[in-house]
Amino acid sequence: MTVSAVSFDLPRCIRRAANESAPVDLDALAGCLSSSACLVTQTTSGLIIGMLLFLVAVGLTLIFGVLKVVNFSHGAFYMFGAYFAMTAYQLTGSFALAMLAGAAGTAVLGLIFERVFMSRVYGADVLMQVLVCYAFVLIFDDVVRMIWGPEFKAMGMPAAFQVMPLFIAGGVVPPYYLLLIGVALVAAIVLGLGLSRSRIGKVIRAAAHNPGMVSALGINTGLIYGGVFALGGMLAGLAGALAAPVRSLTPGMGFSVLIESFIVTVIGGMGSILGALIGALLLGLIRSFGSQGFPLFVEGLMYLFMVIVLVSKPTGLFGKEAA
Amino acid sequence: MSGAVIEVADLDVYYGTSQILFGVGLSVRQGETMALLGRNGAGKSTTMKAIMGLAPPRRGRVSLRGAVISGLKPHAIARAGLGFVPEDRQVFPEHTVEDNLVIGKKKGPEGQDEWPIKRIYEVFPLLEPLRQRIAGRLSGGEQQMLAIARTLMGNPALLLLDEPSEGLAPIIVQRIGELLRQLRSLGSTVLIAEQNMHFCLGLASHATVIDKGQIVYAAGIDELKANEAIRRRYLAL
Amino acid sequence: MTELEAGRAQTLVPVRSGPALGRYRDLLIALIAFAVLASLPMFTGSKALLDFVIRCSAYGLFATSLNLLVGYTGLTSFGHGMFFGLGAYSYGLIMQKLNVPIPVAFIATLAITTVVAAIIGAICVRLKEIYFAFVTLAFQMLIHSTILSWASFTGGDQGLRGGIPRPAFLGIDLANHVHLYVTSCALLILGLLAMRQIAQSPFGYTLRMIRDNAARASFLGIDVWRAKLTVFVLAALFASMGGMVMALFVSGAYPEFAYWTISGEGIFINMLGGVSTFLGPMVGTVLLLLLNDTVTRFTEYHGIVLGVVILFFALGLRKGLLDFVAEWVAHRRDAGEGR
Amino acid sequence: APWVARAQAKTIKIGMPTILSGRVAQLGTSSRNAVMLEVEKVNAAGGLAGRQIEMVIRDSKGQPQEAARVARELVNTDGCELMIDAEASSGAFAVHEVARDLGVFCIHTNSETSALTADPKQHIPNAFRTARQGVHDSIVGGSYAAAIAKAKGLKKWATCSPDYAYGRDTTGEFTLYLKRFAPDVEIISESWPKLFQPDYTEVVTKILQAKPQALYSCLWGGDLTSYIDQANIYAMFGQMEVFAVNMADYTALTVVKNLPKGIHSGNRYIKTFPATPENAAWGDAYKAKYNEYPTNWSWENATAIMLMAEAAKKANSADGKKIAEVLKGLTIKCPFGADGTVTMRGEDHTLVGYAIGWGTTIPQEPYVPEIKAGDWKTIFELEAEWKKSKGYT
Amino acid sequence: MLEIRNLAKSFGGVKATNDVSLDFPDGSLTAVIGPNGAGKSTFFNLITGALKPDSGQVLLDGVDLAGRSPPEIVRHGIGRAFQVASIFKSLTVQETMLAAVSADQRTSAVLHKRFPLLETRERAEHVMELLGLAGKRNRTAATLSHGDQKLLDIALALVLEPKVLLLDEPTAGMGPEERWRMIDKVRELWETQKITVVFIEHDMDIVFKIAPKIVVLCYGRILATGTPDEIRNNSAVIDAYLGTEHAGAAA
Ligand SMILES: Nc1ncnc2c1ncn2[C@@H]1O[C@H](COP(=O)(O)OP(=O)(O)OP(=O)(O)O)[C@@H](O)[C@H]1O
Ligand SMILES: Nc1ncnc2c1ncn2[C@@H]1O[C@H](COP(=O)(O)OP(=O)(O)OP(=O)(O)O)[C@@H](O)[C@H]1O
Ligand SMILES: [Mg+2]
Ligand SMILES: [Mg+2]
Repeated sequence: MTVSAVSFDLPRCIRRAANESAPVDLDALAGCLSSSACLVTQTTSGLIIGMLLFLVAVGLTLIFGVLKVVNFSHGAFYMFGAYFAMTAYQLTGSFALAMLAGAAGTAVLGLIFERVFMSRVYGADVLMQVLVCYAFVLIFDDVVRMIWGPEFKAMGMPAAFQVMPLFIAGGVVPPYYLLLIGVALVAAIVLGLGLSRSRIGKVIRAAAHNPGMVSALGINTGLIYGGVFALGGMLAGLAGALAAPVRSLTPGMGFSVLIESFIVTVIGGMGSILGALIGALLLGLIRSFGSQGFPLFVEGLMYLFMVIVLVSKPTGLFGKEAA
Repeated sequence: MSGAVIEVADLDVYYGTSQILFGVGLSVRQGETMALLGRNGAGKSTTMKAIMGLAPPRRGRVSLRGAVISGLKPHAIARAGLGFVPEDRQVFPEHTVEDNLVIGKKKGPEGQDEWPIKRIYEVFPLLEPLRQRIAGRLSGGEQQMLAIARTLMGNPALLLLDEPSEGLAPIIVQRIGELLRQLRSLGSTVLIAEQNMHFCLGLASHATVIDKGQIVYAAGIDELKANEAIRRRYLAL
Repeated sequence: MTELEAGRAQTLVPVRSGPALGRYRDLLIALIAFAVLASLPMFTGSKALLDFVIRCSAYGLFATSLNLLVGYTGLTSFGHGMFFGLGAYSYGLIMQKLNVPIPVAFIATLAITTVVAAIIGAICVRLKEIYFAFVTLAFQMLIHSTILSWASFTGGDQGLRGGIPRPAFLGIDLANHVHLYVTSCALLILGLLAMRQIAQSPFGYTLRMIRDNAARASFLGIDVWRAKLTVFVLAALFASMGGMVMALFVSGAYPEFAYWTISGEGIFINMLGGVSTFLGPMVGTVLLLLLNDTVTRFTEYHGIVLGVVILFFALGLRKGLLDFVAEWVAHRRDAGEGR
Repeated sequence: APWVARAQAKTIKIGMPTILSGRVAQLGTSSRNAVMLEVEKVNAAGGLAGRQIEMVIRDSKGQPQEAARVARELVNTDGCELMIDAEASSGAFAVHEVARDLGVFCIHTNSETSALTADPKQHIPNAFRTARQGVHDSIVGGSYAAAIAKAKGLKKWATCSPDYAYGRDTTGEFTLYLKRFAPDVEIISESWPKLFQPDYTEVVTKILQAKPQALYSCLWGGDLTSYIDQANIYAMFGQMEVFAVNMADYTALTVVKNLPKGIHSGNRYIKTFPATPENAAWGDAYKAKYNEYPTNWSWENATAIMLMAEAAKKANSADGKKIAEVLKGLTIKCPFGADGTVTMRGEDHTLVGYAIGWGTTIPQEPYVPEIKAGDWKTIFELEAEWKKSKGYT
Repeated sequence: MLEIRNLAKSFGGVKATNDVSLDFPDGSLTAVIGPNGAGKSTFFNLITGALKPDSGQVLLDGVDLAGRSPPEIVRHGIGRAFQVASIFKSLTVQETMLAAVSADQRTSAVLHKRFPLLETRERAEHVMELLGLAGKRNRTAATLSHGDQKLLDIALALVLEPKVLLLDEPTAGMGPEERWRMIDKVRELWETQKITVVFIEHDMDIVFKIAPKIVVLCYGRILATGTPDEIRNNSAVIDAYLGTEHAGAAA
């Protein structure tokens, strides 16, 4: 145990001293870093955590990038995605349909949410928008409670994925997570290229800055906004659907995911797809290696990391200074 | 009035609770270059924004070749053939120059595509070397050129130009003047608000004078030049 | 320009009415308000009403201080609640561990808040807009995690247990409900008066300039960073005061006081009441607490009810209640003058 | 009209702040359900010393300051004379302060934190606890686990518990007693996921890396089911013995889709333990009425009403002070008692004698077919020792 | 005296200011002209601290200000107005002026008194009168027309009573009348207050009429300096900037 490690987490030390157990476990971390099996496994688990986080966060960053809306209701879309998927799975027994239901259902929800509600507060104070989102967090949680009940639920892992995990280069990877990583990567590539290369991507980013001018150039901004929200909602919903087999479903489940997604988008730079990807992966790695070295301070590590990033780069890793 | 490309009648426009335009009416015919003149704060920009649907009028009507367009969303109005260059330029600051142009790209109302990017660079040679530059970091004048070029990319049938010469070097102003004259000779219709009288009077075929939100005078350009009273009173010339 | 700003201009007290006058007027209003509040126990035996006012004091101080940042300076903090929590905990811990008179703990807490806010602020105020919002949030979560993990000192997730002592001081016995009530009112009125003075001082106008156009302000010779830091610390002090009132009320301190939901509620209160009027946050506080207390009596689906009410404000009025009223009055006046 | 006034005078209001919204709403709801079930019975039998009970149940959202406010409001505005505090730990401490301030009779039904009643500093004459006490659980769990450890030679243990007071204390006490009964056990890895953490991947892989022979966890509810689902796809349950104290609760048992066989768990509420007709009948009645099984919180709240009713009968009064007097040391018949009775211990106002035991899971009803009951004599001995070590006695 | 020594600034590959050295004696009036993108605004930004120069010196009365922060530079007496009006949207004209005076009098951090401080009034009033903004004193800045916003921006610079005043296209967006009123004001100020004025301008009528000395920038370098007549007839300037209309005898 080094001196810096002790001062790093003083409160824990005091508490743990009573229980005679180490606040930081640098030996474990060092042990893990020097064992290739551990290194591979923890890296892949970081990747897994990161990729799912990315799917949620990318919608958030997209919506912020385009509409400058800090979408506090994003977690609710994740929640709805999970519930839709679970219900569809129970009704049809088909995993594919469940994923579709999660994604499509939330896309529609996103569209309605934007067109009917959010679109009315674009001119107003930014915080007014946050408020509308917040209202929907409250409403959505209660709606889920009314429809599905207050108890937590589980969707269950489809039989096809109830198989032994794969051993890749000494690390352990469940096949289900391979699927998850694949989906997230595809989303990252499609979105990343789509937004930077295509005209529609450029238009979307321009509409973010100056909707009046964009519409004066003959572009239907309402359509774009609705579309972006639907896309963002869909990504969150898809993430929720993909998470449903391995996470418990409960009203308010979107909340913790939302907070982590915010950390990811802020670290990566609000509005940057690449940033969201890198941010999510970094966070995943912090979690997976942090749990080795600082089992009691993983959460704190994430916030600390966020502060450090923002202090050294005030707009996140890939964020642009507002012009 | 028959033959009018755009006809504005009885516009009342408010910002919040204060009324800015009072029954403004004007019309521009095919091929005309109409100058909208008036002092600072007279309501020129507001008139243009009202026509574009950016400051929706509370009363009155705007029609384009007989079809009412007031009440439409700005994008629908733009698609109907109006192209607008705002006074404060409003380039997309995080995009490159070329991206700005690409975003402005659209076919004209009759499907015409007269402004390929190549032609834009011919008309604005200064923009060509700046293609990959971030628009927000351009100089004021460079941004002004970009704003005009971007609107031309949309092949408008009617151009609304709000102070296009502001902040431009004389040599560029001269070039834009030539461009507008060229457009006119091609039959384009232009409504232009200007403070640079020298530039404007040399360009326009007709003029409408607005003061305190009301139209006070409308005539051919030569008539205006001859009418010293009006020039003194409203244009300080 | 948004309508909001247009409206604000009209609701400003014309400069002509004279600064000194404004000050005496505020003082008078404060005195009357205090007199009314303080005499309330003489007319009603309802302890619940007094409880309600005490909670309004705590949240009102907090929300109004947040408005110094959000409304006046344009600094949206998502982590202002950390100072509410800091106030509650510092005060509670000092009282529990050190056995000092209440005013001493009070002042010591303010001193601690100043130091902590200055350090955190120095880092945060360099950042802009949404990043500022989130870095404050991160600090709040760090403080929250610290409270949770330093269980031997703070009681961890179960909070400061065993009650906070309330020894009498100069005949004021805060264990007595009415004394506690009057003290809370006094703190609220004093706090509001002080914040009002800040808002109407030259510094208050410096803040408005920074909100509108920080770059331009710096070309007038204003040290933007310093001004932001100053208001950050000042706002933290009043938030901390709110936290202390809360700790006095519940005779404890809980990690929830430092959780980001408190900051969220603060923002929410501000938006409900209005950020362009000084008393907006106060109105929002009363509104939210009233809403919360009544709705929870009747349904456990208060989320839906609250959500719909928020939507009414956000989509219907598009501004806080007091802002809306102020504008409406201004329009009426304008219309009257026009005739 | 006079008869109305008389009828009102006869009813007695019992206030109950609990958590009806948010992540643990299910538990609050199940508390309310159980209370209502018992209150109906009491009212049908004539009420509390002749006064009909009217429950006033409010949501605290799980926030301590709300719990405190609601508790005050229940007494000050709604005129509740008695209180059932169905809050989780920090809320319970907040309500405890209100009870201290206002002197109202109060039974804490859900907070398992030992200190709430064990610590004499917390003690007030008007507050009691029917919730199971953490240290009891740990003693039973520790001795059960130690026996298996010795039998199967499980020396290398890992723990994985939520990072908050309940998780830390329970885990600490469990390992304390585990090591006491099986001294050669060694804890080789600890994981402390956050409460309500959605993703346990890094925790699962960390445990797999450590290669323990057994794992202890006091995760509960949705966190536990998530954890099981996520550990399952890493095939973790085949690689070690798992001791999850909160598994044998219907909220978890009925939800997990692929419940692994052979997880060791303490009982929470399960209608087959104690295996008495009374207990089964109670569970079935609850299920019949609410179409779901009771939770751990359910029986704790039901017990509170049972105790109040019995005490009021003995005291022949519904007055809180008198009930409190009688309640000290009171033993009543109760479906949840290890021997058919439970006792409110007089010295520290905490419930003892309730059914407590451990068993292993199967994936279908009755889920935990055999439960080995804990021995209350041992519990009392070790609890006394524990109290001394904490300086409580 | 303001002396610029070897000032340089580049953005990526673009040398926006390329080794510029110039003297602006006390009480001088100089116009800076040049094609769009020549580096005129950048030149001002370097002097006022909005940008940090890569190298070079900005000496005001012998004190090197290069690289210092805007507030510091303002306090040394270099005030500026912006090409695009930079104002405080939600303040009224009068509040803007009063707050600016407060800033100049170092009372902008005062907490214990009410705004506005008595001693700020006279100066604010004076400048509002001077620029004809007095009638609009209670208008919120955002509701002013384009031209009035520019006036307000300049008023902000003037009210600080700077030693050196830098105006970036002060008349852009103004009508002919306001334009001349504005420029007359500037000249009057220059004459009465004996301040050093440097202004960027694209209106050649104005430049040639009032500026005794003209500096022409082009691609970050000084293309020419001289009197109006010299500039008007400089063929390089005609090619790069003036075009045929304003050239030579045209005026
Ligand atoms: N957003 C706004 N809110 C309120 N009033 C406004 C707003 N924008 C402009 N005005 C007012 O409307 C009137 C007309 O303004 P407008 O911009 O149309 O004038 P203009 O003729 O274009 O002037 P300029 O030549 O200065 O550009 C002015 O009195 C101005 O103060
Ligand atoms: N922050 C910046 N980043 C990158 N390039 C910049 C930046 N600021 C200015 N430039 C570039 O430097 C050059 C000089 O710009 P500047 O604004 O100084 O021109 P100017 O002479 O003021 O032109 P105008 O008369 O059109 O306002 C331009 O090519 C511009 O694109
Ligand atoms: Mg205009
Ligand atoms: Mg410039």
